[in-house]
Amino acid sequence: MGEQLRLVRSEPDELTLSLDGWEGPLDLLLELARGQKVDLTQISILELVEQYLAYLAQARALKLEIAADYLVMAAWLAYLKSCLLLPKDPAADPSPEEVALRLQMRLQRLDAMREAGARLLGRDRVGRDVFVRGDPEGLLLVRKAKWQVSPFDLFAAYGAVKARSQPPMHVVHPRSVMTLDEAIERVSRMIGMAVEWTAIEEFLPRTDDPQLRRSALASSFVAALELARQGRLELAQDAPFAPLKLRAA
Amino acid sequence: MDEFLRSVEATLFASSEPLTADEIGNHVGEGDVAAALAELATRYQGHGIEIVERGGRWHFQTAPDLAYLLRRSREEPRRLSRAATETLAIIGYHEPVSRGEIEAIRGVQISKGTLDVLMEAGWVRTAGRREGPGRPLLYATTPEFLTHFGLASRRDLPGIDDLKAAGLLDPLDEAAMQALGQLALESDGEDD
Amino acid sequence: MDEFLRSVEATLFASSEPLTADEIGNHVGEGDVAAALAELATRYQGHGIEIVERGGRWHFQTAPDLAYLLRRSREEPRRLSRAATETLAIIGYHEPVSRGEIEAIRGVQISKGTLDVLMEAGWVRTAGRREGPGRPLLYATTPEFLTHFGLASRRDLPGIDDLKAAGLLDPLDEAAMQALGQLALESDGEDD
Repeated sequence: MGEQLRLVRSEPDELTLSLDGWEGPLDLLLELARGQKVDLTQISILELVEQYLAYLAQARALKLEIAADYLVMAAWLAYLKSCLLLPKDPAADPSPEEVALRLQMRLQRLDAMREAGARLLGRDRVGRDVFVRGDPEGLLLVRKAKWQVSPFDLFAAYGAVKARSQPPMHVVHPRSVMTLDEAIERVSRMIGMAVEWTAIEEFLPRTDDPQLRRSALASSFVAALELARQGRLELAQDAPFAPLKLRAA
Repeated sequence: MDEFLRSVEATLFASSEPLTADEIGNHVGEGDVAAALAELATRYQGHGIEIVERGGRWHFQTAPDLAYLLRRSREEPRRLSRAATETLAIIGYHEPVSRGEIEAIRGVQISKGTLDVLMEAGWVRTAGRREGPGRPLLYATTPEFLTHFGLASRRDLPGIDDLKAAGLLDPLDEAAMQALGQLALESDGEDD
Repeated sequence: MDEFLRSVEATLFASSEPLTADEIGNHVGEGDVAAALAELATRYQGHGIEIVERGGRWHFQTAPDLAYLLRRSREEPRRLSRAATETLAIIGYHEPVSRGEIEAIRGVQISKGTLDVLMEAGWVRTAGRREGPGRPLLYATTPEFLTHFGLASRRDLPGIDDLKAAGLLDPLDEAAMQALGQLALESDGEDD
């Protein structure tokens, strides 16, 4: 890169002038700036602009193809140059000097990173300058589950199994039921009034408790069968599941 | 440490295979490689690594008595699933017991994995086969089982009456178990 | 040499990759691994091999001054393009950094391949997104980056303190990015 630049300066007619080698306009600017002074903080932006524009003019004269971004930079630099040369406009914000300073800063940044990259590559790199062990045995970490369960968990689990599998133990809670004796007594007492066919439901006690009602129905049915056997009442049903009717015999 | 010794050391270290003294010499140049190797071997005595010769070739290796470090198992606490806990309890109370019997008692099939987990944990072992149809494999608990649960012998397992007294035999429905809290923890670890 | 020191030495030596003190602890058990590593590093001073720390991970490697003996070929392990080298430096010194910021510093667009090469080498990783307009993807370096380039930490990056003091690592100010940034965006030239 530096060689190209020297060629450009010392022998402007050399055809080695090329833009392909530059990584964009900023790269070219940086290279031109380095030609001015070693310390980038001391460069003259105006001079840099001149150099850049001259470089592009040469390239154009040699009919080299110039990528658009180089031309954009050229236009921008030409504008910056004119701003720097014109009488100061106090209203300009940022001022041309400030813009020039920023350009200088950008060149420094790029330069710093370029140098950092070179220093990084020059370090003692693993596999080039320093070497790790050629044939390591290798480490293996096997993860093993440490199963956790407390005695309580164990006993509770067995209790749960037992509770599930043991024949269920029936605890009979006091329930509202009508016993068969009660039903016989009640139906035989009421049948005397039933001259006409009367649905069995009419013989049940009035209740909102569905359990008592089911129990009373079942007991009353059995009571009706018993009383029919004794010849004290008659049973009739028009069809299966049709209402069951009773009347006195 | 002199330069020649350092060179031999580094060469041996970086090599991907054992090297003869001549091969080392090719790398390190002029010098008495054999003497350097002997000197290094002495220096590394008592270290965690050592320099050894096998059939005229030299290499570094980890000290044999520390080989166990290279393959380490780390224990991570994991809660036993409810299925596994129940299976373990059944084996504990009924051993020796076949898989079919465990399933009959649990009322649910058990996966192979459940028994594997219990055997891996070191709490259950196989205990021969029962003479009879199908000769089923039997399972029993191990001494570690007793140790883990703080039992002197299987007779220390709480009896049915003890369980009943502790309220552990009440027919609890799932909701009640969740409310109990203890069992809720296991319910997400169901493995079959 | 005490047993714990030997164990740490053997573990580090046997490992095929750099280890953190915690990882070593998993293998050697109870003990002050950090102190043992410091002690070992001292003992190996002047040897042909040394113990180094890179980003909190430790490994054995040959002494840098013996590179001339061991260098297997003049070829670099991975030939990096100029674009990739600059990009790597920018990420290392500025991380976490977005692609837009890398492009603003370099003044050209970076081709997709450049970052891919660095990620494939294991030196660069994506590091989330920056909250803000466009939520740009961020890039940062990896522990392997530190290992490969022999850096104990990012603070060891060559000249980083001076660059910081000179303000050359400050975030790019918006105005400057706009003033010159459009150049990068308008350029369609590949950079490597």
